[in-house]
Amino acid sequence: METTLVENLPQVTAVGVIIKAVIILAVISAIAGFGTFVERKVLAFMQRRLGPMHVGPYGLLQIAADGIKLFTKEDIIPQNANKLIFMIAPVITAATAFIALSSVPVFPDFIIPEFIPLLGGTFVPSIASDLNIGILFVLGMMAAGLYGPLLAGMSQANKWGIIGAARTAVQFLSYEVVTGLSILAPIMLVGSLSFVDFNNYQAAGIGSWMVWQQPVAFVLFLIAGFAETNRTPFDLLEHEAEVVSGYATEYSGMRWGMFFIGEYANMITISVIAAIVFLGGYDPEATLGWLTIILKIGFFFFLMLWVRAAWPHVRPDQLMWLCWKVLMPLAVVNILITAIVVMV
Amino acid sequence: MIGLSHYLIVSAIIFSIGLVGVLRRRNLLMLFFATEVMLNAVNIAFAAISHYYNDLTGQMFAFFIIAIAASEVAVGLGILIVLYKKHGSLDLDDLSSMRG
Amino acid sequence: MSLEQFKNRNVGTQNYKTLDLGQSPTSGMGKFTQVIKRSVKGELFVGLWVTIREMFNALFRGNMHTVKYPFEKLPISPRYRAIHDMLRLLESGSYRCIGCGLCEKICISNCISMDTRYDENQRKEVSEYTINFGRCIFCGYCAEVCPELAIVHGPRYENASEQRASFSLFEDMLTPIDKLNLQQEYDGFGAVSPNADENIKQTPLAY
Amino acid sequence: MYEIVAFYLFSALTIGLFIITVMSKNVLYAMTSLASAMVLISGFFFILGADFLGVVQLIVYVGAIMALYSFAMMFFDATRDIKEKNTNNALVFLLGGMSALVLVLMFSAPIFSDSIQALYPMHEGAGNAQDVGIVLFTKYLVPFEVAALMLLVAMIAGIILAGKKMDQSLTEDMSADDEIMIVKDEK
Repeated sequence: METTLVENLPQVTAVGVIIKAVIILAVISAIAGFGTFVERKVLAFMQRRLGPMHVGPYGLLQIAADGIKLFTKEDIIPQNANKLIFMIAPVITAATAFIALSSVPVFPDFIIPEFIPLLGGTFVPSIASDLNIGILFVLGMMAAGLYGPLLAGMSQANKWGIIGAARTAVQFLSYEVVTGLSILAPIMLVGSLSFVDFNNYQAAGIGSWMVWQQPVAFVLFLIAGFAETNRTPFDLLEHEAEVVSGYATEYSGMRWGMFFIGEYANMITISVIAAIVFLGGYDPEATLGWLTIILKIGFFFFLMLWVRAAWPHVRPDQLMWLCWKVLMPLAVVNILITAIVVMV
Repeated sequence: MIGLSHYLIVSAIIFSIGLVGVLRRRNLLMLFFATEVMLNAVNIAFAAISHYYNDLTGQMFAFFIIAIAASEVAVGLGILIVLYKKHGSLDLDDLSSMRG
Repeated sequence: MSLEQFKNRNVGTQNYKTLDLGQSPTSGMGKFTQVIKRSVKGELFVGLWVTIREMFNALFRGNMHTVKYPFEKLPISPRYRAIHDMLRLLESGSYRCIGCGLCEKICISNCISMDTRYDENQRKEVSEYTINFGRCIFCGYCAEVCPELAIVHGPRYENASEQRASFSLFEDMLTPIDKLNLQQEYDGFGAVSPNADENIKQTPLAY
Repeated sequence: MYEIVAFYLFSALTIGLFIITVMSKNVLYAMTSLASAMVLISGFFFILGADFLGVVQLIVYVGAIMALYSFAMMFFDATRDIKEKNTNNALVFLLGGMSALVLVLMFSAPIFSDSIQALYPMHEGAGNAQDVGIVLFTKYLVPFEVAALMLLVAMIAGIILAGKKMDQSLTEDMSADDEIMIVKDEK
């Protein structure tokens, strides 16, 4: 993958890519940790509570406390579990989430200033690997991400885990269809699979945003994104009220934490895709152009928390009904109409 | 430099692994897995040939192989479930009721 | 509130409201129209609006409902029945308990134990008085039966302690002598209520 | 340089994982190694410049086909080893080895044939996805539609095969279900 990248963009060096990868890993991990804090705070505010307040000012150091707790907790592996798979599963979730982020433009291009020894003057690209099929790659990696919960549930010799794994397979497989089909209509309009082309297509301002042309696709993508990131209205994989904790029942410590980091990284990925594909993305010319996309990503992230505070869960049969009888026909009809419009 | 032969050798090795699996396994699910291994080996060969001859036909065939694998899994899983309902096992030796 | 209202245990016959959910549709078309109706009616957006409204109310209008408990405590009812307080006489500062033993007798969980003796002035004094808070059910009978209003229920409801001896001794429950000025007369369950005079019916002199 | 490292890494890992798939007694190990090897094969496709094929491999093979297999695996206890009689191991290995030899010869044949011309050459500049799309919807339109039809037929077949007695439990015996039915009827 890196070979094609180096061929495509001559000014990008391997060092720059590695720096970018490290930045993504570090920053997104930190944001994922911070996301838990934001989620608690927002949910608390919406329930007129204060949320975490004790550790640090306004509870800001709660992340550190959580991290210490997760790292020092006993790492329990059940006796009858398939130990190797049990240990690998959370890594799959986290790894696929971060690999998906590698082809998403998250941070701006920048050049490391000259005064820093060794790395001075290195160009760090905005996308770690600028595949010209970026969107499909992200969707594919998120599809591969279903193995985390699936293997976790199947390896732990626990009936709740098996139910969680079955729900993983059903939910992710079904909603991948909706994600792909809903994003197909914008792809047809733009005629490219690259995030950069999407961004350039909508560069003319708010009026040219994809939302106005493809409102149905936008809504469908959001719904499917909620299902793919296992967020609340479709939080059936680890729904405490039904299956104790679903696939994560037997997990503790940092292995459980890795599921969490993966989930939050996936939330960020879905937010970034929604922001770039539907809400105009970033503005490469303006100096503060990157602030706009961060605001958009923040809006989608907040929307996920907001929805969690407001809406109830659905039943698994309702979830399948929604996917196959409502969303998928809508997506197909949307594609058909878009195709007719594009052709005519 | 990596040439076409490298890819073809890897593909052949993987194909023979799949073949060994098909010959060796008795469990129906494992047989399906071995079949997938063979299909993937062929896919690698097609993609490599397509790359080194600068021709898209290989990739086209790889797509169709993936489509075939997808339909295989749909029908195969149906058969798997029916057999499991009927016999309570997926072992081919248990399923051979016509041996007389 | 009259006594009858307290004694009425027929919860089912009280005026509860029953929700009129209507008939759930059985036909496919009916289900479809129900989904369409519910989607178009925007009930989901009402939910979103309510949560965001509560968030803004909480953040900017001071409607936050959190009580940071160990640091701030809600005022509790004066008639709350928590850990007992032994009161002192305001005039002399000596404790009110006369050692009659009524509380020990009436205690239904048998958790009060007391011992008395005569001191050098031939006055009865309480030599030992403990309440086993592991057994106490905080029924309030002891406070109600006390003729001297010596034992009352105080507002101290944090019962956790490192040792159970730490708050069950007489001296611990007794109002500290230096805080005598803070002792309130109407302080807990079993004390005379402020409108006691109005409630007392005069016994006719003929009896 | 990258290509060489990536090729050897990927091929070593793929072959190892496929051997695990074929040899493992545990169905969960087999499934996991197969799925991860397929991810690595998509890596091969990326090295070979077949980006779209790689992504299709990821989405369809890894995301859908293997997930369906694992869904079928829910019927068994995945943590338990499967018992199967392996007869004639030597013969199997001999046959496998021989067919491998034949395959090597077969696959090496095109290397010596220089006269092969590219029928549908890739275009420089155009992305792989565009190229694939153009060829797929012009020259290969009929096979494409046939493949779509085949998928539809397979889907219907799968639904009919698996869904015929969907109301029956796979794990419990039928008599228990009958009792439940009777109770329901009386009510």
